[in-house]
Amino acid sequence: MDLKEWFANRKNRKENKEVAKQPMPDEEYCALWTQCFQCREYLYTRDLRQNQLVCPKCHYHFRCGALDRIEYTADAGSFKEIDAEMQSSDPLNFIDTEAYPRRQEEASRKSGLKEAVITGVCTIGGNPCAIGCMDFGHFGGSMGSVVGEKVTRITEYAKQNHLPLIIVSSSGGARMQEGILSLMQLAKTSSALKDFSEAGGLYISLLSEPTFGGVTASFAMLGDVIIAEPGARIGFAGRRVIEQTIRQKLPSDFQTAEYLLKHGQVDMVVDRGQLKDRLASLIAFHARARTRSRAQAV
Amino acid sequence: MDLKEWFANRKNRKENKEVAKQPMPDEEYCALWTQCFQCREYLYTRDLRQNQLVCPKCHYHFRCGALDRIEYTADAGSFKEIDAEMQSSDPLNFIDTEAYPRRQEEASRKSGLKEAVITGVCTIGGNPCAIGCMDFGHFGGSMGSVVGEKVTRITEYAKQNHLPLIIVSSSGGARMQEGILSLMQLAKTSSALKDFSEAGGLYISLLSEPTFGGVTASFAMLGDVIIAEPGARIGFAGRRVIEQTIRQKLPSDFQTAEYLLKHGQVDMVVDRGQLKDRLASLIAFHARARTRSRAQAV
Amino acid sequence: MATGEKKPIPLEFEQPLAVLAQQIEALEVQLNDNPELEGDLERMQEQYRSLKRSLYTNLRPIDHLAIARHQQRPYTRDYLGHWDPNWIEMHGDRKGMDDAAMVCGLVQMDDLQVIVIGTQKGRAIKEKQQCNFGMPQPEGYRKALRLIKHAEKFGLPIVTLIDTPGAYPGLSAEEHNQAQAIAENLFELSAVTVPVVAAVTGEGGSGGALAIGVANRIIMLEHSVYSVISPEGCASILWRSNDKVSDACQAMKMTAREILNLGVIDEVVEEPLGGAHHDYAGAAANLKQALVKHLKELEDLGQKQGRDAIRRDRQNKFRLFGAHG
Amino acid sequence: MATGEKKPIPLEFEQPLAVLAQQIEALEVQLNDNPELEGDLERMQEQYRSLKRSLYTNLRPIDHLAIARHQQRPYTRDYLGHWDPNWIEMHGDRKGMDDAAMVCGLVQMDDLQVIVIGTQKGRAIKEKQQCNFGMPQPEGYRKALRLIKHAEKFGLPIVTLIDTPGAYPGLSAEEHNQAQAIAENLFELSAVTVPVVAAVTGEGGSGGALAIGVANRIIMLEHSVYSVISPEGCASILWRSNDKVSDACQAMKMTAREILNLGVIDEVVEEPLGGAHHDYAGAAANLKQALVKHLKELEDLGQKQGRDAIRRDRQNKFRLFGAHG
Ligand SMILES: [Zn+2]
Ligand SMILES: [Zn+2]
Repeated sequence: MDLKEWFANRKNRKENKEVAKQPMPDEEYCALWTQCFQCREYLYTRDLRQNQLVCPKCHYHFRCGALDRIEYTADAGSFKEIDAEMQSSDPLNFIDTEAYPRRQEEASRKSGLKEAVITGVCTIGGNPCAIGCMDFGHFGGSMGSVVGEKVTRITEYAKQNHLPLIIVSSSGGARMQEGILSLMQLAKTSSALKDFSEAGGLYISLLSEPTFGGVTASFAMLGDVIIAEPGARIGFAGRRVIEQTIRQKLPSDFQTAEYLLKHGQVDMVVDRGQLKDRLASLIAFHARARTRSRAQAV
Repeated sequence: MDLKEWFANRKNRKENKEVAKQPMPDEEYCALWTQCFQCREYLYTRDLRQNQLVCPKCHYHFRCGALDRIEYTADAGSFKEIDAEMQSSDPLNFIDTEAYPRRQEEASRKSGLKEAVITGVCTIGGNPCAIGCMDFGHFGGSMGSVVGEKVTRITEYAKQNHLPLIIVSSSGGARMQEGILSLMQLAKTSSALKDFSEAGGLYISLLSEPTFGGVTASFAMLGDVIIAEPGARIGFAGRRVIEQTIRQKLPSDFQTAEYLLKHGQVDMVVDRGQLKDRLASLIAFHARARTRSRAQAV
Repeated sequence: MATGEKKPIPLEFEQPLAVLAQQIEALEVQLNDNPELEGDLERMQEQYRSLKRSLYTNLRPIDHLAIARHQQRPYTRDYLGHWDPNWIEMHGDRKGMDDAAMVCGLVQMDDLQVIVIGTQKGRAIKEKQQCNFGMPQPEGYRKALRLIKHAEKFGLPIVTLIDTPGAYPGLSAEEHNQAQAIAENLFELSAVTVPVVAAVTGEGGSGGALAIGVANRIIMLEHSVYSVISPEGCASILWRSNDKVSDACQAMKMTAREILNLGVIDEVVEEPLGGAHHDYAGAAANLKQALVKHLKELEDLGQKQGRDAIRRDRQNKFRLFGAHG
Repeated sequence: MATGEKKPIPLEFEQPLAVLAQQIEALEVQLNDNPELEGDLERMQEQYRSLKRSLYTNLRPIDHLAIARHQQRPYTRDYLGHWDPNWIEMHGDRKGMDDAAMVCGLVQMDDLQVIVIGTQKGRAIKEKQQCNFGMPQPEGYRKALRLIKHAEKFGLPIVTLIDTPGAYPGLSAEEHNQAQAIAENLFELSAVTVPVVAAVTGEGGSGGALAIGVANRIIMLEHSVYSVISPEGCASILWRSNDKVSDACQAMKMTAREILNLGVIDEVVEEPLGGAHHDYAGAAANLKQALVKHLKELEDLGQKQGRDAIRRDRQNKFRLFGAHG
């Protein structure tokens, strides 16, 4: 939710001080070479991308955009986007130091996306499913009306078409510029997921770096199966807000995927390299069970 | 579950050391005078009984047997017992230092009861209900097959007759002498309560001094509303077992009704003097709601 | 003029009014000895009333915020005491904690039996701390969920009272999965088949407020606010300045009237002049009247179209929230 | 003779056998140089086999207890590894803890997709401590309940593996309402409409075992035990002596065969000679065969009479437990 904080934290984050001799550039990978955020190694960008944006040296999982995620997760060529054209309006006529529509344009220019989530259908290891992938690179992955609407629609689509649903979260939280309407998206998406769940649908939630605020406090935490990516930071409140509130230092691994696993909040932490197979296994397992149990439904 | 322990604990229990000048007799109230277990005052037994076995000086709630409980709780003359004659058999031919049937006879002679629970129907403040009252004075309130069966039957009776159900627990746990069959009573009673609950029945569980082991770990903790009596000790494992396991001292109010309230385990702690009114209010509240909502049931 | 439990402490923007009130008081003291001052007194009282009216009809968003956060503002326990002195409190999540920041009870409202679930900020210092200043922990939301399920089982309508800066941001709150606790309440509350009416009585702070706010009808007290993030948080992120709280209040459209205009809530409930803390009984009566009206309408809906219609009504309402092209 | 992962450590009552085994080993070493010893060796081996058979057909209850508690006895993770090397573990209660003493996973057993829920004692010292020596905390039972609900939602049969001294008796366990956690599992597990088969693989200790033991079919490994209280606890309470553990074992009728005779369980599953720790693969195969057989019978029941018949079957089974006049 607190984007500024997120950026502040990112700078302070567990830097490998011994290796860190070079000044640190932004995490965005540049044209040819990318410096690893964790081990500070310079990596050939093409190799890094072929390794699904996981550092081959130290295993650091780089942030993964929606299009990259679909490429790494869906069977090649199987993805078909839904609601591709949906765009935000400006219901509050919101202006801070700049008007909201201008900020939206900027966000799109930077990300190449219309909104912070891409939804559609695809197959994973041959298993058809509905999928939504958030992109932190667009407006900090914040959830306004469009993100809420697209997540709701893909959930409804999955329900109508008896498809398993996968949502990959990556978000700073709700989008302030749409005020109370952003907040209502938490309830809208959760309500759609309730209907989906009652219809027996399988929902796998993948939490990726970073997932905070309103997204965590709604659809991201409602998976029948919740998977987190290694090292991803996931939480409700931001680290700084908590430190200010409780006036004590937090554990260094606080709000990491591994910390969440230890505290019973996620089912498993899965390496990006194994993710596709794991998703395929989970979907197939539940689909086979469904076929068997259908025979005895009353 | 651990009766020996219970007796051991009772001796060590928060004695009011300053007042305790007299040697402490057993807690059983004798013919004319009864010494308060907490403030050590000698009380005229008739007065104590008129005050529902609550010390008029220090408010200590004496252990309350099943018949006394019914007298204090049910409308006068309204109680009709069910399954009054049911008695244990000896499925294991259990012998320790004495045979189980002999122990049963002893228990009945001491308590004047056939088993550690009395069940039946009554009205409370004019509200009809099914009720079961355990008696710690009979075989330490232990749950064997008969206690399990009677609790199950009164639950089924309440379901069939659309009555609210009240169970007053007071038990050291499962009865060892019936071995695995005693353990199975935890599941039997819980299963009956599940059916009762699905049928929309209201179950109020009253936890009284003491409630431990298998009774706590089954029907006692399954109330829609859970009430505890002041000062009553309630838990799963006994205090001594826990101290031996974790090798640290426990808080002095550990496993008291008030401690459970603080830890979110009971809805309320209610003085015995207010109990009847509170039960009547709770039953009437839910009954009125049911009448209203019936009109719109689909 | 009826008052709350104690003499209302004036807010900053009320200073002119407070000054005038002091002058009137001084004049009243002199009145016994100088009956000729009665005319002056009446003029000043008229002046006071007119200033007060004008002050409260031209409030800025940040003024509403100040009233919503007023330390004497009535809290959940105050309303419950006025509505039903015999209400029965239900404690605990059954799993280790009784969060004082979330109050739940069985309450008689006119002829309706209702489950009330409300946040509680705490009044005295110690109580404030116990209540985390009205910020519930995951255990508080789970206690609420327990009572939500109780309501569903017994067909009891649910009233929620919202006055919270938000869910508690703490170490154990994160460890115990604050996000999941909120999400699960959204999930479950969306689908109960009993009427749910939510009232924002003070601050409606973000997901921590919404967690008990998924209702068929949402109403707000006149001076209450409801927002996706605190105005302080918004100002610090978007303006990178703590001085821009007033701008943030304005930009976010967080007052009751603005949110009514956005179509998110169903009614703005009038407060006693000066705010609810000037007259607890009056505020409680207004709020109760509005709640009971909505509850009865929803009960009618259930009687005519069945309990599932109540659920659909709520889900349809939230389905429509959002603005997109 | 197949073995477990490591050479089995002999129990006290196995000492004569161990002595004989050592002599055989010594003889084997000499065999190369002295081929004439072959006859002796064969005689001793025959003696060994016959002693072993007689030893294991005349076990006292306390001997079964010793085998059931053997430090090399296969645990839930061992069985899962043998049944489905690709089983997927599901962690956590979603509310703050992942109790290592309770293992849950999605497991393929032959052509069946199954949810397995089992206690885990831990093997190395550190793991033992993490697992509280197989004593789950309330959070462990709540994790199990989460997976029970998952199974119910997706129509997945449930297999439970029970090997626990009991629920953990600790401060935080009581604070987090151990009793309620167990009771809620009994309540919910009694009513799921998917097949549930429980196997006692080691110690079935009291309510902490039953909390995942409310099943349509209950089976026990040959040397496992199941009791309402630990024999040590029973001896100390009834005999007021720690020397009477063997008497307590005998009096409580806690061995698999005795409990079968009491009508509480449905089958005793044979273990490899000497106990499951002599042959993990063999024990896993026997257990799986029995489990799958029961699961398929229950699946048949569901196909013929509907899922509710599976629930009724389980509830009827438990309804009949008890003996009274
Ligand atoms: Zn690296
Ligand atoms: Zn006294």
